[in-house]
Amino acid sequence: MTMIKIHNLRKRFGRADVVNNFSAEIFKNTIVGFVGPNGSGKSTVINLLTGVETIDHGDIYISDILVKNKKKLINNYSFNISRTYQDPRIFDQMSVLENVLIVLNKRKVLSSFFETKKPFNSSKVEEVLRKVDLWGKRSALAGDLSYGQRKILEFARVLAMDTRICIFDEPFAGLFAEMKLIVSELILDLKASGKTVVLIEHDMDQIVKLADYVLVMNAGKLIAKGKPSKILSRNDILDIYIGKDLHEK
Amino acid sequence: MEYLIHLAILLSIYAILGISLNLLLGYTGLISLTHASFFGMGAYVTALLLVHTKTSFLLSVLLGVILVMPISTFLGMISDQFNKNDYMLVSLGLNVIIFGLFNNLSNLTNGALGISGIPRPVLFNIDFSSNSNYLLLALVLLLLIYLFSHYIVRTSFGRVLKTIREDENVSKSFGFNTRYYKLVIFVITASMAAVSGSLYASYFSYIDPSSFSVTTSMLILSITIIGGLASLPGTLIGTLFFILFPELLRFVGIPSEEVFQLRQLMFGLIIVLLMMHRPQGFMGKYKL
Amino acid sequence: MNSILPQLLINGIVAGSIYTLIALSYNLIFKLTKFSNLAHGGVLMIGSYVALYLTQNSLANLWISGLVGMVLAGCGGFIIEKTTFLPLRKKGASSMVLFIASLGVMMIIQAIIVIIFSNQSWNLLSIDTISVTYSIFGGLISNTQVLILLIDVIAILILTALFKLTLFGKIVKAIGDDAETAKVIGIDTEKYTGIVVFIASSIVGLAGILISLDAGMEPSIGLGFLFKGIIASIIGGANNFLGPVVGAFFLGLIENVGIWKLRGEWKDVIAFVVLILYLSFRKIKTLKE
Amino acid sequence: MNNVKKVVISIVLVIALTAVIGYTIRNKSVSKPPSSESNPIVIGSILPLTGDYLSVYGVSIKNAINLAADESGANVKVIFEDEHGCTPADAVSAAQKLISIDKVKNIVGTMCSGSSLAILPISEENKVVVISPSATSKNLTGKGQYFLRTIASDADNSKALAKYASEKGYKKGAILVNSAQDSLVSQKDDIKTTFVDLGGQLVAEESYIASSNKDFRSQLTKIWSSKPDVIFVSALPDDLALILKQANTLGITSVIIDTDTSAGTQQLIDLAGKLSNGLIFPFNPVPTNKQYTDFVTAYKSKYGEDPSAYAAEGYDAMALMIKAILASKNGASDDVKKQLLQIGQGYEGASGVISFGSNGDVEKPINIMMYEDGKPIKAE
Repeated sequence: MTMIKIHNLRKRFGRADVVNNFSAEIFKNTIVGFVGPNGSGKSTVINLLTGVETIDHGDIYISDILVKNKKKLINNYSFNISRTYQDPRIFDQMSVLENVLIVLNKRKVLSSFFETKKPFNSSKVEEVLRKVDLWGKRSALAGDLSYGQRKILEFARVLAMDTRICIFDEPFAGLFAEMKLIVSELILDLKASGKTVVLIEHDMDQIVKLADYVLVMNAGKLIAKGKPSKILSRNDILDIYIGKDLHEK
Repeated sequence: MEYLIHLAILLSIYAILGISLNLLLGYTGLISLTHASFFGMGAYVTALLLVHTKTSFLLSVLLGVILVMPISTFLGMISDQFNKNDYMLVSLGLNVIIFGLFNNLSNLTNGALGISGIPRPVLFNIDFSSNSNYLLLALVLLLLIYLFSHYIVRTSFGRVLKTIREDENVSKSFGFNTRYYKLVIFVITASMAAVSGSLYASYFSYIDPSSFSVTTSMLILSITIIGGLASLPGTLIGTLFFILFPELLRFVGIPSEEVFQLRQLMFGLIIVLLMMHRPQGFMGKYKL
Repeated sequence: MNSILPQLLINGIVAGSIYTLIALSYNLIFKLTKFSNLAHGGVLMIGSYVALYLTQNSLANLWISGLVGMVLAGCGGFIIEKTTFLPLRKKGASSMVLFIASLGVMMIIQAIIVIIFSNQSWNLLSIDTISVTYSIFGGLISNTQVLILLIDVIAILILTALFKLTLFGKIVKAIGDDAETAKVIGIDTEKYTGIVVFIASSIVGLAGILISLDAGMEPSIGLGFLFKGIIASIIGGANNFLGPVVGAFFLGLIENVGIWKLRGEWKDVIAFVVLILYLSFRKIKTLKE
Repeated sequence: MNNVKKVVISIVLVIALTAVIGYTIRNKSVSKPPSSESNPIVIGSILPLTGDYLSVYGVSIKNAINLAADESGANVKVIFEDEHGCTPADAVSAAQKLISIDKVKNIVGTMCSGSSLAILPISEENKVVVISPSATSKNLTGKGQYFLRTIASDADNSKALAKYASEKGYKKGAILVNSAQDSLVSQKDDIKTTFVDLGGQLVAEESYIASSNKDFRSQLTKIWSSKPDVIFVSALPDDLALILKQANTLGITSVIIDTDTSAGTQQLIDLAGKLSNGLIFPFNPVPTNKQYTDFVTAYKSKYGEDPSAYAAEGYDAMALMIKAILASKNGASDDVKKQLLQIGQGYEGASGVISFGSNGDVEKPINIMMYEDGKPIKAE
């Protein structure tokens, strides 16, 4: 069953066709690797998917509902999507605990008005923060964390949101080895609990290890898709990625 | 002793204004210079009701709030569509416009002549004409508003406000209707300002448009920022500083008017120095 | 009943020419420093009060004291920029912190002026010099007003030439568009900002002098005129260079012609209603795209 | 977090310290002077010493008060408090401080009608005698048992001016008023109703807000388009001078009548010079009377500049206050009030002949003057 269907998507910034008629399907309960050199348009596709950018042309179906996002930002929550950003967008002048607690908040103004600090889900937050080993820093300001810790905090926030679709934009960047291990374990857990994961990453080892399926993008177009082991050994893919002369030697 | 009571009443009136603006600016990141207009609306409603009709003080305060709610909802919606810099200019504009209405609609507000003879309230057979009783009334209202604000800040509603301050788009993507949240807090803080307006009118027994001009909005802004953003006790310190300090100048021996000119010079200097070294204010937890 | 429209138009144009200088100079600084600088209103007054001091003690004739006023206003703006706003920017202060600091600077300048000159309102030309008036298409314009229009046109030409045609102008535009890349390719942005602040401050000082020549000056007027300048630069379209000029004349005309139907006490209200209407239309236009 | 606590505590300490030091200095100098004389008479004064254009007049009244105190020969101590540009809240703070800390029983002041109305509840409650040198609004009349004024309420001036205008046969009248100043607005209302009652026709009514803009040309253009015979202007001298200049550049030839007595001071002549020719205005002090000219020369010699508007009234208020206190038994307020009413009958003051009515208002002979190349002459 396809969880997300993208049909010849197009997006233009000024004169550059950052994404031109890009189509793809992402199947339910799989980990999809989304790879391609920098500036190939990966992040833009994800931004279009999560409503950060408006769609110039083309359609996106999320669990068979056509995404109509004339407004700039669709409400990801209502489409059961959560994501992280290449450069983590967390609430700097709020504590680590509050950064995660917010996603478990009541959404309606009136009900949030009567939900005081001691909500039931603080145990859920503790569980998530312990998993990513940030529980010790829970009262620290998010802005004071290191780059790696900020990445991990955003990752923890996606875990806490418990949405059907999770999109991670370079989750492994800036992490130490053992932290990478924890994150990859958690991603596998996500898949085990029925989630669909989209992973944008340059770290090929992680892609090969985690991804069931890979989409390769270059210059705004989808140039290859399939099993990671098969795809990533093809010369034409390596050419774009590591550059012709390097991998010839 | 009367003088200290008078100062305490003045402090609680401006503390209420400071706290309400802190909820708006310190917690939600909305820099609004319209606050003196809501302060004025509350004052004028109470003044007109107490002078021309027999309504009780509490009812006039309530009616002031009831009048301010729809107006602040409308103004909130207008000013909400703008980004940070335009928002501030639009809020300033709204203050100038409302000041113009206070001053020019003389058949309603008596214009520059102001409204005099506003009686002191008599509630539950306590006569509030003596300042010490009035101080109790003012402190009770300040306490209520302080606790209410303290409660708001502790709820999830308060937490959502802080996320709006930090990064509204991300907060939106989590499914929070941020426009609605901003509107609700704008109306709440406007109503608080109206309450302090009613207190002001009944205490001073005379009001005129000059006390609700843009300069008053800037005074409230300075109180909030110097006191400390996103810190309610900080606002109390800020009010203490801005209201007590000029009164202290009356005690300094030099009676010449230069001392009073120095007041504005000193305030300007303090604002600049604070922005240099402690932009979050004395006890603030949020840097602008 | 000869229609009063021509006279109102003349009054509007003269007011517009003064708003132009304020709007242009404000916009020049805003594009580089990216915050609403209230101290600019204070610098306006430095210009006019220096000129007053020189003429009052007959230290110089009108022209020289005008020039000295402009130059000192320029220095004033420059010093404020280097001692207050530059260190704040270096600390990474947000535009709101800079705005509040500029409010503080404005209060300081106003307080100093009131201590030295008191709150008395005055006019640079001793009031009883009967000014020669000419009548053009049905309205009267005094020689001081003609002088103001001339100075205004010259100032606009010089500024446009300086910022549109010269290399200096292009560099300033580059900094305005994207300060980071400008720094990357080796432009000393702070030096250029300093120069632009000096020029803009002397222009706003000139505006202060023209106000005190034409209508009258008082310490509490600086902020009011600055707001008009800010509104003019916004409604005129801040991105192109001559936008504020269009905005300024539009605002001057609306305010003065508006009095045909409304009373003068609504003047400030008109200006801000125009601002809010403009911003709302601009917002609706962007939403429609 | 602790350095924040340190900062806050140190600031609170500083504030407390200055308060204590200030308090002690103030008490030492006021209550227990070592000199053998009886305690000095303590008189409070609330005036706009800072803020906007009003402080020009506030400072000048302060000088006049000090002048009266020196000339009285009595041991008088005057405590000046600032009402920061006639804001009612500041006036009340000043009054509270004077009454409860300095234990003042007599106040010369507040300059504006609004702030006078604001301090009345406190001053009446504490039986403090208040004499205002410049609050002219008529809804102050009879409001305070201990409230007096050395300036005629402008209602009578405006009525006299309207009568003068209609007698001179001016049919079409126009109005230009500073709608941010309460006394000027009430003058405008009085002159408007009286002029229309006497058969005059009001052809234009224009206004401005003083501290925001000094360009009155468009309002004057609109007025001039209806070619009025007379323009009633309610403005203070510095705005009035600019109005005269701009009216001149617009070629306006209608007669200009200013409704405020402040037009009759040297300040206007200095500002407007020749342009003041033909300006008609109400004035109470008979310019030729000795007291006025002595006052102006004494003021000029002490302060090196001419007194601004309302200074003469301030001078008289202080002089009367001191005389009444000296005459009264140990300065009890009721007695001081009685003395004031007695002394203040036909009192030849610098601001004209003062005779207090029972309600504390003063009826002064109203002179309608006109400027003739810088000299005020009686307008016939």
